Amino acid sequence: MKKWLLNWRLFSLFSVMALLLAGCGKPFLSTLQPAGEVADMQYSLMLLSTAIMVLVIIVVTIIFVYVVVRFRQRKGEEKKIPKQVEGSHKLEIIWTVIPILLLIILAVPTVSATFKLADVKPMNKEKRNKDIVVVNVRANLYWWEFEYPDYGIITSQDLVVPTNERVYFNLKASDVKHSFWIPAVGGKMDTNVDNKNQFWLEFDQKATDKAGGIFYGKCAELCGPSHALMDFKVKPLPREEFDQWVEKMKNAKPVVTDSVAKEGEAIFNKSCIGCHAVSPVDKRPEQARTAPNLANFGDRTRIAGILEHNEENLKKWLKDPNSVKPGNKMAGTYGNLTDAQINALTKYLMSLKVE
Amino acid sequence: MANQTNTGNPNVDLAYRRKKNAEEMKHQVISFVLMIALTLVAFFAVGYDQFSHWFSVPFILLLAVVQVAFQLYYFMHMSHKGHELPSLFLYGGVLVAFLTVWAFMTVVWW
Amino acid sequence: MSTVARKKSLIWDYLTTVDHKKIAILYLIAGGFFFLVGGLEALFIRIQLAKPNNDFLVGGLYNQVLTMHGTTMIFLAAMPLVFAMMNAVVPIQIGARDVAFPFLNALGFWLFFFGGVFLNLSWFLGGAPDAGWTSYASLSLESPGHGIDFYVLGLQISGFGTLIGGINFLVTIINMRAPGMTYMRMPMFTWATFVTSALILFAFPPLTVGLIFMMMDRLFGGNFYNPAGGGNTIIWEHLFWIFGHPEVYILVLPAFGIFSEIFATFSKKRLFGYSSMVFATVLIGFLGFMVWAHHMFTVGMGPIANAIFAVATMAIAVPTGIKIFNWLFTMWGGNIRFTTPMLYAVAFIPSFVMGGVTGVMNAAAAADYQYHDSYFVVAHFHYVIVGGVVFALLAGAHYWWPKMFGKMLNETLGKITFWLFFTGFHLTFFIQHFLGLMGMPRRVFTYLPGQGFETGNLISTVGAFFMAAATIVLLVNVVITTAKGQKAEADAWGDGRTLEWAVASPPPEYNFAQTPLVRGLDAFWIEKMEGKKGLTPAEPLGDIHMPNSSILPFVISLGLFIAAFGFMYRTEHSWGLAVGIIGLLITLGSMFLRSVIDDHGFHIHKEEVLEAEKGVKA
Amino acid sequence: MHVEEKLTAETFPASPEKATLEGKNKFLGFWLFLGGETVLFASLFATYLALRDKTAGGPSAEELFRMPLVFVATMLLLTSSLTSVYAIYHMKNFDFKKMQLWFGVTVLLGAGFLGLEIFEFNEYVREGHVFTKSAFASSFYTLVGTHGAHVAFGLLWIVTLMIRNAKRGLNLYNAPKFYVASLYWHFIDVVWVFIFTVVYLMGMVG
Repeated sequence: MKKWLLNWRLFSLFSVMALLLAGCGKPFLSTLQPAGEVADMQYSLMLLSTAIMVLVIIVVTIIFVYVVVRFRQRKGEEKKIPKQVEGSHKLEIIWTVIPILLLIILAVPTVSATFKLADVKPMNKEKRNKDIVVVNVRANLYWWEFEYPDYGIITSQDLVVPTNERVYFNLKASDVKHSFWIPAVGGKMDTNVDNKNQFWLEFDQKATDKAGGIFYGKCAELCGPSHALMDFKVKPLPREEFDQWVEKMKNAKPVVTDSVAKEGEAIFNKSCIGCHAVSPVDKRPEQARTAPNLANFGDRTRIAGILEHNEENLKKWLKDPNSVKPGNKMAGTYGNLTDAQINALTKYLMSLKVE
Repeated sequence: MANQTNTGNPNVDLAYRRKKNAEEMKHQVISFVLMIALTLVAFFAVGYDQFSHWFSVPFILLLAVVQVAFQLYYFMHMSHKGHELPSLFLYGGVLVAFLTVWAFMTVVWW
Repeated sequence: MSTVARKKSLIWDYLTTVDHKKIAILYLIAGGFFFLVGGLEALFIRIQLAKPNNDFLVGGLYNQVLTMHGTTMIFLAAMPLVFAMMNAVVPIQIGARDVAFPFLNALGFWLFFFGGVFLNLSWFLGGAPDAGWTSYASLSLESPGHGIDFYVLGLQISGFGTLIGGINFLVTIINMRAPGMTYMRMPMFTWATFVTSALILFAFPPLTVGLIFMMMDRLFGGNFYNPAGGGNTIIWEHLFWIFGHPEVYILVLPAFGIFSEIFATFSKKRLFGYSSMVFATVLIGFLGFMVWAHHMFTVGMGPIANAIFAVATMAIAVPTGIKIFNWLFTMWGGNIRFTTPMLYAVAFIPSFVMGGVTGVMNAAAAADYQYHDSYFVVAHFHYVIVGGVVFALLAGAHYWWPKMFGKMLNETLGKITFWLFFTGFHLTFFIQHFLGLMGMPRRVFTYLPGQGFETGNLISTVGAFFMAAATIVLLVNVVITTAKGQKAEADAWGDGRTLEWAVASPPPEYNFAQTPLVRGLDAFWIEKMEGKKGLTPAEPLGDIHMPNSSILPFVISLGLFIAAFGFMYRTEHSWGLAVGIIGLLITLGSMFLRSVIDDHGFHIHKEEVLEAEKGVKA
Repeated sequence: MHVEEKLTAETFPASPEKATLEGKNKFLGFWLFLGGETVLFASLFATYLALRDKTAGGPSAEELFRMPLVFVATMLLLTSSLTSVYAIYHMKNFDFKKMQLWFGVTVLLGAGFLGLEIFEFNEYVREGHVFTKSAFASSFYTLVGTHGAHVAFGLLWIVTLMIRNAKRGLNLYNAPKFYVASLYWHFIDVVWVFIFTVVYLMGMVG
């Protein structure tokens, strides 16, 4: 018996230590550090359910430990036959009714929160309020497109949103099913191939500052070889800065001065422009937009959504995309480029900035 | 387990049994006639333009259910003794069937 | 025909057997093998995830391993091992000589076996399925190669086997009970088998249909799930989960049944609240069909559907809670012996409660938007399936091993297995709750450094190796026991309560020389308490009717196996269609043979029975 | 007593399908199987209902369906259900010849139904309503075709039983087999009632 208890103790000690080491996760990623109205609501629901459940666990554990210690077979009692008890209606009713009560306590806020989180009426009004920000999210094999239908601009990989207000999303996928998840800011919703899902999120300014200005977004539905690498980043900005950003995006055009970058532009226009647009105002239908919009590539936080944003990584990505993201759709579409060409392309791409 | 075979009571009144069978057969013919009638009504209800489909769809579904009840209880003898478990499991299946159809008609909307 | 004259080679004997005890052994071996395969796949997964940016298994290959791990563990390991226990025990527990349909019993096994082999051959024939065990339609339709075809056809074949097995057990339990074995005297494991079989009966047809649709879409140009042709990918998700949720109970109810037997036996007490246990089992089975959409909260069904399914899901916690407390109170006041099976049973309670409560947390739809498809869910269902089902299978294997093979597994090694497995299990999966909450999605082949996932994943991987070590000890134990194990008594643990402990270990071909008369719950215990050695017979000693063995179940299944290859390669090889048709003809032909050749079985004569019984007593 | 023992009208039990343990098992097992089949067809129906408007530019149900043809097919199948009841009636009266005769009529009617269905499908295909055309087409052919496959299997089954037992007459070994075959045949009819209602009639209503 001693061994048994020791084992338990060691084990719980170990897990507590592990938790301390890990903390509650990173502020830019963890659901345990909620950074907006939605995540807050979900976090309190988590806490409520955890509290109820821990209560259940404690009750069970107390009875369990008592029973296992008290009623174990002792030396010399091997032949003892205990009383054959049939059951007890009183006890059975108790442990039927109490769980029902506990569940009702949990069910009421659950239902209410479920309806609150599904409230997308403001975005679907006939004439929707000009101030409401709506983003069309389109998930593609390993990259994300964010279209702002009210402003006529498109960006990819880095989602820019205003803080401290509800932002509404239309969600869809263009190839296979993905799922749109910004853990710190709120729960996920699937992007289906055959319908449009809608939900809203709110990005808290203080939490944004704490997280270093950027939240991590993830694809949460197995979508192929690079599912694990289908990350995106979220840059929440105060409302004025967001409005400024929108204005800049509306008027952005690639401005190339450097001669190497000019060379890169030529290569780009030959090999890449068929898929990638370099202006945020892309009027083509979405089926034609088969690759990320690169208008603000120079401002991005990551190469291919995952690598640190520097020229070296960009060269690596351009040279052999499959080594970075297996199974991506860019590999093999533009032939072999020499190092010089890649160099030039890199210069050009890094010069694409709106800010 | 053949030795558990029960040949039935040899003293059984054969004539009585035959009469009962014949009587049952009569019921079955009647239910057949009704089934044909119900089918005709269903086809006419659909052919007749005056009915809105808010009426005719539930109506023909009702006719189908009645017809199936005839099949089950008369043709397949579910009204007889010894069909408690078959009924239980058939209705179990019907319950799951109903849930499935209901779900597909309400939750799958796109 | 006498038993002696029918002795053929061991292999032929097992290929043609229709004896439920031998079929149980076949299920145990095949299921055990696939359990090792699935476990190896799990190890590969954990090795890859041990550190960030690892390159042990990258991208598509990782997805294949992940898919096969889930599919193998559910369909090819857990289900057949559950069937092994049912086959070994249930007919004897109800006092029957055999199952209702011995031939179909064998057919069920061979269908499962060939389906499993077919699925696993994908590794050698161009790659395994890679869309997850749930194989969601948009991804599985896009998946190149034949991986998903192997999944679809393999599961279809083994699914038929399971369905047949389910019907067989239902009829067996309804029609074959010994005199006096009323429904409310059936052992809990038999009850669990009964409800499980009913779930199989109603849950597998939707899977069959879903798989047919996917086969049509992938191989015959159908449009069920193809939005371009008007199809709808969500239909697959619904069909899959209408099957998939009951499937969880198909696995876990037998686990509850096994533990109920073990708790009663080693507490030396009758099961506390037997009737409420039966009620809870039936209720869980019933509710199991109402909650499937809780796997789809984030699909976009809308708040009304989400709310309904959330509340329905929470309701299941009530009957499950009843069971937990009944088990605790079965031990209360008992005289608990900590044998290996009992260790698993005792450890199951806190482990399963953990899995159960996180299930309730998942049921809270709004919060589930955070848990869904994250490692939190991975942790949850491993707590339920490993902490519930695998513990039960290990417990059951130790508990009934003497009954199945006539030898006791070594208790010391058994306890070592338990402690390794128990420690490894919690080490692996507890931390995963937190990984999920910290934002780690499920089914990722890697993660980047700096997101806080390193420590948790490393701990998890270490835990997995503990479980692997446990499995190795178990295998050693099996080998040692087989070579020189201690011979088991009929009542191998000395505290047996149900009928299977009244017959020899292993039981004779005909189980009971005389069908017993059952006089109450825990029939054997009642007789023992009255000082009797054996059971009260319900019939005089006589000739015993036995079913003939047959190779046809094997051939029928083989035909489908061949046909599956043919239809899969239909478009790219000219021989494809022909082979497909030949395969179907083999199957239909053997079904035809089965139909036209009369099979009346044979009799074991009274004298032979007497002879055999004397041998046991001596 | 042996199951193959020759029986007379006097010794033949009232419920021959359930007189032996094998018979009882077969009887119950088959009913359970029908419970599962109910769910199988429900899944097919549910999918059809979800997809029936998704014609992807192909012909719609209303343009396609030939009601007179469906009506005749329905009558054939309904009648065959009655004839198989007759067959079982004669089985219970231990009249093997008449049982065979009525099963023969059942088979003919069933074959007629199957022929009409094949003709119907053929017509639809000629009008461009092919399996690969749309989700509607796929779900239509799979639902109605699965039923058709059941009819074909039922025909093969009953014919096999009739031929196999032609010489030896009725006994307690084959009585349960005939009985469950007729149950199967009725179940096919039950499914058809829903098919003509849900697929055809509701297809005409829209």
